[in-house]
Amino acid sequence: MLVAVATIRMKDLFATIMLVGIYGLLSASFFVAMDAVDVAFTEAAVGAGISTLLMLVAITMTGRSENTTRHKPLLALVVVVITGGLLIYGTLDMPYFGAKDAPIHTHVAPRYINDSKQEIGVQNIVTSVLASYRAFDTLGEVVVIFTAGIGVLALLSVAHPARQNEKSDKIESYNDSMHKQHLVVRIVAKMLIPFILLFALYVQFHGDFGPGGGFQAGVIFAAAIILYTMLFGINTARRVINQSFIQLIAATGVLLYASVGVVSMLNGGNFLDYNVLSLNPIAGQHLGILLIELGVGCTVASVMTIIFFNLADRREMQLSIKKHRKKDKDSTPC
Amino acid sequence: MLIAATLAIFIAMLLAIIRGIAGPTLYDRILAVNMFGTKTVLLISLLGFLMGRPEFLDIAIVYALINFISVIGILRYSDKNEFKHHKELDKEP
Amino acid sequence: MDIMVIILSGIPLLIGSFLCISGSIGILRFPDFYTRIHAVGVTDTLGTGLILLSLMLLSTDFLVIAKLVIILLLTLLTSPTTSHVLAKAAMYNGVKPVLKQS
Amino acid sequence: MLMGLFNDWVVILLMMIGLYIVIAHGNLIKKIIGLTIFQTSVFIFYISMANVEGATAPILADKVTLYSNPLPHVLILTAIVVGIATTALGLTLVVRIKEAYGSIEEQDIQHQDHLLSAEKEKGKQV
Repeated sequence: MLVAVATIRMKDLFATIMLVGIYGLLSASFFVAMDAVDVAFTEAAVGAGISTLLMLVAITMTGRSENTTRHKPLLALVVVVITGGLLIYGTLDMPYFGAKDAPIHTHVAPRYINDSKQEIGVQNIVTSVLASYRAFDTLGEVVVIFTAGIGVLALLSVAHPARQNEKSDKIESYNDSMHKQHLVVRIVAKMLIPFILLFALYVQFHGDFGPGGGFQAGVIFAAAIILYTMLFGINTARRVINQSFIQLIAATGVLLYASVGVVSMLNGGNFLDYNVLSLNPIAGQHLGILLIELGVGCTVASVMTIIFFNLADRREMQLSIKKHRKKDKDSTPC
Repeated sequence: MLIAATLAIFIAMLLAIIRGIAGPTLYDRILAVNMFGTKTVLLISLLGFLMGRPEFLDIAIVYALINFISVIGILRYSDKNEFKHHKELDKEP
Repeated sequence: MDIMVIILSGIPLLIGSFLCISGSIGILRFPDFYTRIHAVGVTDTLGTGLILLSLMLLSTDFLVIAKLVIILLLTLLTSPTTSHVLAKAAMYNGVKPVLKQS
Repeated sequence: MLMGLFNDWVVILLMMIGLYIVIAHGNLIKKIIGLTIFQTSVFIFYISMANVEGATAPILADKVTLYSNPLPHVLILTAIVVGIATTALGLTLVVRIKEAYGSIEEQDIQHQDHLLSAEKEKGKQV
């Protein structure tokens, strides 16, 4: 089923990225077939949408063709084949696919499946494990995402020249945003964006009962903002959503997450132990999970937006620099 | 009946992949991706019905949305004019 | 009653799957981009609509029907839009249709 | 009954493809794509481990008693989002490299580095 995409070795990077998009869709439907609904949700939003877009923006900046030279393909092939052979030899000891008595199903999983109803009271076991049993782990993941956002910011942020020549900038953004040529898309997108935002909120708060939660909601939210940015130009989007505001929200998400833990410590429990947040342990768990998912959603959405904004900004800057250079070149000969 | 429909969609997806790999122009590939996304939406809703848990339609909604966004994005960042622009500029010393 | 529902839902399901397959054969066999976009755009929208309709007939829960309606509306909204944009972009960037040789 | 291991083999195949791209291709973006494929193969490995025959998704319902294992789902869920964040970081690095060197081919970059260090050596000798 998945071998079909084994041919991602084209020379044209653009075609490769199309294939990566198809690949994301395929693996997400594989996850649905494997009953991993939450994972499929995330992969749908991330693998098919955001990662394809980010790679595209990067490619518009770096050029799309690839050199034909491959260094030492034979050596690489030998290394890869040896590794694969060893791994296949290793799989011979693995439990068969779908076996009920595999070691992975006998340690903590039964506890999660059987007791989470009484202990947490949330229908979706994935959410309860994510936000309650393994909350500390998830805090680490959120911090990693936050750090990646900071890294992108440090590497790419442009010291806005836009402030000085606001007017010419406006004209450029007007030209840039496909104003005249794509009327249909813009109107359809205008209809869709509020719906997408609403749906993201639904996913955020529905995570207790069905597939969903902070990570997915954050990504969908960011996707809506990205759609807006693509259609109306980066400068318009920046006027709507301020950069420092997003940075504030990203930090607030992480802080919210951590402070829930601190509050539960102050109330006499362990770090991130929600039972003490309220008189009734189940209500406390609900409150804690809600707050934490909110923090996760804020951080993920704003970090994705930051990454996209900075990439798009950088691209805009390169384009304008090139335009200026071209103008200079044109003007010097005559 | 549902199984037959699922199989049909599966075949359609395979054909779309072939077009996506072989497509002579860029737009053929984008078309293939778009069609693939639509088929995936259908496949997921059918799978949900087959497994008897139709709550999974949320995922199909996300797909429909994300598919639209990514196709628009691909078109937005692949306008050939820009590439031409790049190439001209790259030729200049 | 039950068998009625099954038959009623089966008809659009089968037509829808037939349309999907024919559309994908179209994307493979047609000679140039614009005919391909025709094959995909038309059959995809109609096939999706029919299959979702039959699923609606099969389901009993109100929430499920509501979600199916949402998906249907979304596809009806987005699929023609993407076809339109694709065709426009292709035309703009000089992909020529294959005309009849005379 | 070796069909039971088919999933693992597909995973290994994907992994090999990813590794080959990372090693053999000079283009940095291609390398990142290779890393993504590698990553996805690990995801698929985890998820197919979590599957139990005849089970449904881990959302509690009344009639269902057999669920697939929720723990790998949690791990992979977070790993996907972290993965896209790190991929974005890698892409930004590539963009900066392109700005600094004017190329994203590994050989060109190394060549330029060699030239630079040779020039420095010369400067020291003088």
